[in-house]
Amino acid sequence: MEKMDDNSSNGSPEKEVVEVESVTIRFAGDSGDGMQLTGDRFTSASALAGNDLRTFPDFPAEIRAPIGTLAGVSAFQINFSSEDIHTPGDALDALVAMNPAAFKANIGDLKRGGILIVNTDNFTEKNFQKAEIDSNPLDDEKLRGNYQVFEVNVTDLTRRALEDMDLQSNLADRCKNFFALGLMYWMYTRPMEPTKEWIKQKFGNRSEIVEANTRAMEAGYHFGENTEAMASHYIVPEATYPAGTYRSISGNVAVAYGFIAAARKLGLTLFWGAYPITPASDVLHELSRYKNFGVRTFQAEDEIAAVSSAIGASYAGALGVTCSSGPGIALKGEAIGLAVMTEIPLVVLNVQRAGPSTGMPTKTEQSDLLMSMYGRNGESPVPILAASTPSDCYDVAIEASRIAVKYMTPVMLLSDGYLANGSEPWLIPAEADIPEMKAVFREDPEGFMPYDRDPETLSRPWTIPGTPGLQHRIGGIEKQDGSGNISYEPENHDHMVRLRAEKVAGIAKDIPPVEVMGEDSGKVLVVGWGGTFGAIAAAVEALQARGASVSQVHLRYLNPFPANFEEVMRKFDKVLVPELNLGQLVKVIRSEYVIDAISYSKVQGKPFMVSEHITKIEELL
Amino acid sequence: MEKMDDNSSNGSPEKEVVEVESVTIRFAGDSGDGMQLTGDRFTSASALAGNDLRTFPDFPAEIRAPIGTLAGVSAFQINFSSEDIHTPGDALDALVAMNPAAFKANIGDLKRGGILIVNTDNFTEKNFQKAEIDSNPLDDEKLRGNYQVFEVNVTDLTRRALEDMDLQSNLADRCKNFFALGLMYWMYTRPMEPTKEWIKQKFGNRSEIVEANTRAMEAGYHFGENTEAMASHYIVPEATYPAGTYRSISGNVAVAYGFIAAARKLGLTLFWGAYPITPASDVLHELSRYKNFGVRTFQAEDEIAAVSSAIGASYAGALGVTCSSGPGIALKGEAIGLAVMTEIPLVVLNVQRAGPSTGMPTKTEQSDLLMSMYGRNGESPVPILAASTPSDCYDVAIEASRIAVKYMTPVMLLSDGYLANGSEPWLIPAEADIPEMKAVFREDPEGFMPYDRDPETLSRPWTIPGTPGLQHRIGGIEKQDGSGNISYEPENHDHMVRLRAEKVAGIAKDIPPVEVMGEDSGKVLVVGWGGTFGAIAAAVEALQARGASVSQVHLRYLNPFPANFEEVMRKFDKVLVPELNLGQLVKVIRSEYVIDAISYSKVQGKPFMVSEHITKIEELL
Amino acid sequence: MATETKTNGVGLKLSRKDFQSDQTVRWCPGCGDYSILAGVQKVLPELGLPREKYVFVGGIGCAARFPYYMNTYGFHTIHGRAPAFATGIKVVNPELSVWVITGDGDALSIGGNHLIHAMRRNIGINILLFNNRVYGLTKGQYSPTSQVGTKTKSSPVGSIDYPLHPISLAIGAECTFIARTVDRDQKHMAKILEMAARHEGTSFVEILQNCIVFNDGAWHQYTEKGLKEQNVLYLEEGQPLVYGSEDDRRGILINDFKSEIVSADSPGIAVHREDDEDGAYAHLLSRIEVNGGPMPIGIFRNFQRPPYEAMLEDQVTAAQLQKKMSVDDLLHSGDTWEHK
Amino acid sequence: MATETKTNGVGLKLSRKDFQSDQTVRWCPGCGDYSILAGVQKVLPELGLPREKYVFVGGIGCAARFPYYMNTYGFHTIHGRAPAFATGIKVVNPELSVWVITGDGDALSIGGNHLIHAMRRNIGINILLFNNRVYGLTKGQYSPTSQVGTKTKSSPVGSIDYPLHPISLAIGAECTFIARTVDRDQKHMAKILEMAARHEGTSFVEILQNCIVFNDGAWHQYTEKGLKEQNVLYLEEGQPLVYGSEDDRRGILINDFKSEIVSADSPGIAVHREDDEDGAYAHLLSRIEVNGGPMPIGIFRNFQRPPYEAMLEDQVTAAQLQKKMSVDDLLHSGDTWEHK
Ligand SMILES: Cc1ncc(C[n+]2csc(CCOP(=O)(O)OP(=O)(O)O)c2C)c(N)n1
Ligand SMILES: Cc1ncc(C[n+]2csc(CCOP(=O)(O)OP(=O)(O)O)c2C)c(N)n1
Ligand code: SF4
Ligand code: SF4
Ligand SMILES: [Mg+2]
Ligand SMILES: [Mg+2]
Repeated sequence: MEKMDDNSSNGSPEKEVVEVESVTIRFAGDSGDGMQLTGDRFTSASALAGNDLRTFPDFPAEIRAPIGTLAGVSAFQINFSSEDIHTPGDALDALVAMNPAAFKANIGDLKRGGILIVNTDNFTEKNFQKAEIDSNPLDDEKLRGNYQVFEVNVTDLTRRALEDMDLQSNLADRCKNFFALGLMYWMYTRPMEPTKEWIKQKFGNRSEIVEANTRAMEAGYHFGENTEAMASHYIVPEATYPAGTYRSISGNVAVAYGFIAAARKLGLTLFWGAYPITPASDVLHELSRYKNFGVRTFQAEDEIAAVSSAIGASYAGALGVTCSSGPGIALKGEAIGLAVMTEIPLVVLNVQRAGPSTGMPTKTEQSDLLMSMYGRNGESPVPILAASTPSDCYDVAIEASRIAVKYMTPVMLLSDGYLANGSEPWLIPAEADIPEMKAVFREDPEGFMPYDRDPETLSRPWTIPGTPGLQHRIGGIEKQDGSGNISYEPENHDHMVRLRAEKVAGIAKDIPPVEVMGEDSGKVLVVGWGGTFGAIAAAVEALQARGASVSQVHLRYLNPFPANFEEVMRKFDKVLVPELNLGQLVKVIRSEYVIDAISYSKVQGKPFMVSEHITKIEELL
Repeated sequence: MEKMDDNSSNGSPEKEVVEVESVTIRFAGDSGDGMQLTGDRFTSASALAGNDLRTFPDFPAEIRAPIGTLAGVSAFQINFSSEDIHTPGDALDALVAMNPAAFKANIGDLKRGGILIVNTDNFTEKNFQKAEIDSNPLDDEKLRGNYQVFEVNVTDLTRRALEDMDLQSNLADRCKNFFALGLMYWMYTRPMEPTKEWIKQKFGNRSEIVEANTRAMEAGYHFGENTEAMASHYIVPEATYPAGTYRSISGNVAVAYGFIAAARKLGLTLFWGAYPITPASDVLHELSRYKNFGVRTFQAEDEIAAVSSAIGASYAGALGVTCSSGPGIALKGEAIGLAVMTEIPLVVLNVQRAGPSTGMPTKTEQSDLLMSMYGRNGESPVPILAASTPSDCYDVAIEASRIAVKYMTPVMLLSDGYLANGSEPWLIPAEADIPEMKAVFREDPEGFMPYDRDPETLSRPWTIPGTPGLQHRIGGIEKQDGSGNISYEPENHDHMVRLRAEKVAGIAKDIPPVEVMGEDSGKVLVVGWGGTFGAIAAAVEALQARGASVSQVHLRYLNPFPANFEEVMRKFDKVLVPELNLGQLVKVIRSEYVIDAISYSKVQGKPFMVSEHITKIEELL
Repeated sequence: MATETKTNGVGLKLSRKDFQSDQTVRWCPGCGDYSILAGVQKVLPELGLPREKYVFVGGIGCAARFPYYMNTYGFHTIHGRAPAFATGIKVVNPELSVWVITGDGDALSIGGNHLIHAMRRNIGINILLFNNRVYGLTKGQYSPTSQVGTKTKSSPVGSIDYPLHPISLAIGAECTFIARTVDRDQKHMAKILEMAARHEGTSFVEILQNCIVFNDGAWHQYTEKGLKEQNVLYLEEGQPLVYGSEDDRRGILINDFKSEIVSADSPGIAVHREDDEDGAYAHLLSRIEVNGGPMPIGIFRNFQRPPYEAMLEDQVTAAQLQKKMSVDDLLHSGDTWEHK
Repeated sequence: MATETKTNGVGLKLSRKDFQSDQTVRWCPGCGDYSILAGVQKVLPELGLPREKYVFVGGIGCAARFPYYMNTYGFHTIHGRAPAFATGIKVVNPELSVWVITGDGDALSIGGNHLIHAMRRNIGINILLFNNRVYGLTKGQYSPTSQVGTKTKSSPVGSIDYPLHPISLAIGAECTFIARTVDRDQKHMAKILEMAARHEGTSFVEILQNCIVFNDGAWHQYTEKGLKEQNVLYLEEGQPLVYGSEDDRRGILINDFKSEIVSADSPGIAVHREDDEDGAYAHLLSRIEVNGGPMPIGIFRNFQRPPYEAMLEDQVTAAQLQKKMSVDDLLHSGDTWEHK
């Protein structure tokens, strides 16, 4: 393929349109290049085009790493399809690389024969150095053999498109992502209108920016249309969806909505005690916008104050929630133990990231399960739930709130960086669909005892300050069952330790059994939890389609396990547990059931690929 | 038996002396009654008498709970014997109860036919009320049927003995514990001389106190000698001991000595970062007295500062140790994760107490094992060691230091309230016996890389500030192996996570295999860890003596397990794991080896009794 | 704040006894905590709130067990974090009268950060710091208020940590009500506690408290007859800074940011004012005793600014008026599309 | 402290470049942190210590990554705890020159307690607080130094938390050296850093730093030509408190614990003195800007008292002289007995 410039592209736009089922593309550039925004817009356009889709934003830990370096590469991946899909895709059909660093960091994920679009204006000696590349990779003939390479002078073309606007060149250059977006819209036959609307709304008060971005996008689109180099483009038909109204949702927004919905349903004020930390901060940001729902967000001085204030809030009759990520959760253990002892409702949301220690803050991982189980002194059992997709974050937030309030217990809720920032289309549920639940405050002084128990749930009464006649005192010292008075009596302690465990274990009766996706017996059962759902499901479905004897169970409840879990596992020859850690769930399964479950572990700060699961499962079949 | 007063006791001291093998006695009274001191003195006298012995002090959480109440009862138990013993004893041969509350709280532990000595002066209506007793229990005929009851007006007799001394009555009354001590010295034929010496040394500058206490003790002794009511007394012959110099040692003192010894051996300054907490504070107190060994104790503002300062100290080339108990350890998780990531030597000593939350601070428990394993975000493996007897605390402190320094890793060291305060005779080891170990600071700039590894230990070089030419930077973000530079590279992270796990797992090659006490195959293997050692050993030995097929393994290393552990377990039909928690070690064994080990759990804030183990093991035989 | 005492709508006048719980008090006999408990139990009936509106929040320590002994709502939490728990409680229900009871270790050692953050936010809670200059509950280590050279179990040759001075720190953290009183002076305590309770925003009272077991006599100069007359400087709004026994009255002269002790009839004796928003004067007062002068007790500083919870309520109310939304509205916000 | 720069015994004069590490600096282009880095790298060669004697300790935050860029020993620790790590380092090796680099969130939010405890102990470390009034690394939430009403992602309708003022707090915590400087004023910064480094005990320097991405212009009044002349008050020992442009010189009059802005030629303008051990004057200075006056930069307070590590060394040395012991002696201390 020849080097192109825009003069060469006067041909008529009579181009072949190829229909395809699924496409995975990735925009990659410097942190300052606006790749996340570009990806978001492409996602929105694809949603409106009726595709099923999943996204995977991936950005650096630095606010603005040095321009042009590998550390500064920011990428956004989207998989869109006319069929049901579960993941943002494994290998890429198309890669847009805005500079050499983005090229270098991402080229390995492009399929053979895939489309590579590079912004040649950035392929300069200086940038090769920054990207630690010896020579211009575009000069490498092998590249052209492996991929469909389109060299586009994006910066220059964008500048030209805006030439007559008299903008600072710096501003013109900042529109080049819209050029790339326009080009991809043409490539995948998406309408530009909704994005134009969005640009207007977003930059409404700065008309020159509206115009510049719009023009840049159109220039990109028309470039695709006109350049001879691009002979064909693609269309991904609408997916068949259950009827209804949809939106795109990320895990962090979904979880925020879930807590608002739960608090409404319960008739409680939502109190959110949090200290900022990546990747959990966005939940705080989202919720701080909903004071109109009575939400009180409290940006605490640290994570310990955050959890303590949330416990105080619940004690006073609110739905107290605290949210953080790994290192911040580690700090909360002591206070969570107090909530266990005083039996106060609390949800602790952990948006997990790669550890240990500071680790890789913007990268995903599932390595806090065992800390959730055991990261407190003494015997301090808590229910643990995990979300499996971005939209599932909404449902688990509601369910965690239900359990916390019904059982007067802290609940650990696990999300992760992948779910938090990834998005998918969501058939918007109705408020009326929220499961039944209620918060009851004890008000009757007759026979009141703070540690009196509901015989069914083993829960104690929630009795909030301000209630006349029910003054009482609680605390973290062991207490007599019933009266709640301090007690150092040996038998009472034994009784209470077992009772607290029993209360949590008893939740198994109140949660749905695990559902087997596929045959309910066979060779391999793949057991997963959390954000690995999509990739496992895609792999299992693919193998099932080929007739393999493999089924899937995905756990929402990690403590207690659903009542039928053991029985389900015993019907398979092998149990495989893929996790983005060194094998944490598998440890619990093995110890609980003495089943020789097999761990499949990946700890790279990024999600599994579907193909990895397929390979692993095939090994066991 | 008749109510006695001292006038009745003019008879000649021609009393029967009965030789017995082992005796367990308990002094119980109000917190203000000086029972701990009494117990300590009796212990010392018994040690000098050449008995083997174990002690168990048990005191309330309050500094001074209201006088006469159950909450205020303080007790001290000692088992002394002419044979090897392992525990402070199960049921009591003799109980001294200084008031009704002490009577009520302890009478249940007295053997049928055992000796009960009560201070009748305190058996008043008011004290019955405080102890929540309806009527005078001494009036109950059954009592006399079950025990040898001696009613002694201790307070009155003490006052009379000091009558001519013109003391404030308050001071005279405070000597009544010495009367009780004297009586028990007579009862068990112990010489008073060493205690007289001790009184002189202790109260040397207040001669009236010296005289009052001495006289009170003599009065008690002579009361025993003279009263007709006490027809016989006992002698426990010397035990046969390996030759050498002995002392009595408690776990908290032993552990302090162990760290001093380790630091000396390593040629390092011992830095102790701690924040006071029961039952760990005494280690800080002990060490703060040894500035002459160069020990730097730092009473930090909280537990996080304590561990952080200790990590800073190790970073700068000291042996950094931090010490706390459950709730305080929970706070240290995040910082320990940093030590894992930066691979800095650190020992974290946890003197466990009953949890969760504040729990029962003065009571013992083993419920922090899983927190030690998993109480940190991300995959952050650390070696874990546990002490099994008070004197063993010395050895494990040395061993933990050795591992921390050799493998550049934080080490969790578990003790508990029972070991911390309990004591036993100790054949004093020599400094020359300390195992070989050394601390090497990297000084050679040639080819220096901060994460270069020793191929055998996988340990990185310890390179301390001040070393010319080796300036480098470390931190909690994931790092490239070798260079130690920040790296977000997926494969590197996976490599590093596994490498850190492998480094810790590799310690298995450097520790002794587990030793089986008894036959190395059979019906039941009892696997224990920590402070349960003595009771399990006593039970297993007793059953072995009766020919039962039972053996014992007691683990010092809980992570990694010794290399032969699985093999050893597989040679038994059943593996029983007794623990003072809900079954924490058993969880790890089951998940590690998929062995259906059986948990035997007691969570009462107090140690197992030998008889409990015997019953449980017999069930399985 | 309601001014009439109501329980279930029935007006009734409460007494000290009404605020005593059924729990046996477990402090050492002779501990200064007893008098503070009595003082609080005597003041609350004067405040006109029913019992159920009070919440006492303790951290961990001898002092922090205080909530058990009050017939109100009580929460014995964890070490050092009581101000954070209290913040959550107050934010959720600003009508409650929330009291934090804390010791010098609980408040200033492990809990120092929560203390200063509660103060700077001006959250409407009352913080009583029982300062006995020692860790009582853990049996007698030196604390952040112990003087240099204090010999304890953990400092056998004397502590080397310079102490924190709670009042100076509170000024640095911009607390809006700062006072000091003494366990042994019930009348003074009552007055201060009442003022503290009525203050909107954070009120902070350091109470000099005797730990009879581990630090007996730490404040004897200021509590014992014959000594206190010479050593206590009562701060009274609008009154000159004078103190001392009848025959040896002295006064404080302030000049160029230094205080000086002079005879009470010297000219220019400083006159006390509580409304010192800048805090420099109050800060100087807090150093008088540190420099070997008398111990000022009373209100160091007292000024108004809107408390945190009130500003939060305002924001919530404004948002609710401005934009009513259902959960359905929320879920449908942003871009949506239809599938048929 | 050694005054000659030695590495492996070879005397050599170091330059700024010698203190630059091989790591790519990863702050945003235009971030104020760059100038502070340059400032520090320029000052260290003046101090006469070899590179290996320096340890830079960071918490977490943009600022706290500073240690990576220094060719010295560096430890990037965890959020808020840097002063505690630094304390351990200094205690073990008092010969090291230990620097804590921290941000307003790291130092004052999560780390407030360690900060005040380091200060009150007077541990011999240098603490540089880069105050940009925002959480930079976590992308722009308001911080404990943000002014009320600050709109950020976590405070969309404006923050309601009153800010902490680092200098006021440091006075409350009795820090012995307290100063403020500005990222954009290299000359002033150099002077202050050198003084801080030479101070024994804790030295604390607040550096006004611009976060170009999340809080651009927070300090423009004090850094931009044309503005700073009017708004910065330079504190100089023995010099009157005057500031302002040539044609509008003003001065600070202090009267009865209140400051007032008057024309520079008015009588009675206050004269600066660093040696304010009581702290009331320094405290008042720290309020001038809060009350809408100019921003004082320079040394607020500077006095001597023995640092923690020195007192500890003294105790250790005394103990070692007094009672030499072997481990064998230790193990045999107390009651022992023999078995044959
Ligand atoms: C996390 C944690 N660390 C340490 C302790 C142990 N502890 C309990 S109270 C206390 C200090 C008490 O001192 P202070 O606050 O002055 O109260 P006082 O007992 O003197 O009234 C300490 C260190 C604890 N309970 N929890
Ligand atoms: C325990 C913990 N909590 C929260 C975070 C997230 N976090 C990192 S830096 C930071 C605040 C940074 O603000 P500041 O100290 O002002 O530094 P700046 O980035 O502005 O220089 C936060 C909240 C963390 N890394 N660790
Ligand atoms: S130890 Fe001290 S503070 Fe605690 S209850 Fe006893 S006297 Fe009071
Ligand atoms: S976010 Fe702000 S403080 Fe952080 S590097 Fe960028 S400009 Fe500097
Ligand atoms: Mg105290
Ligand atoms: Mg900042």
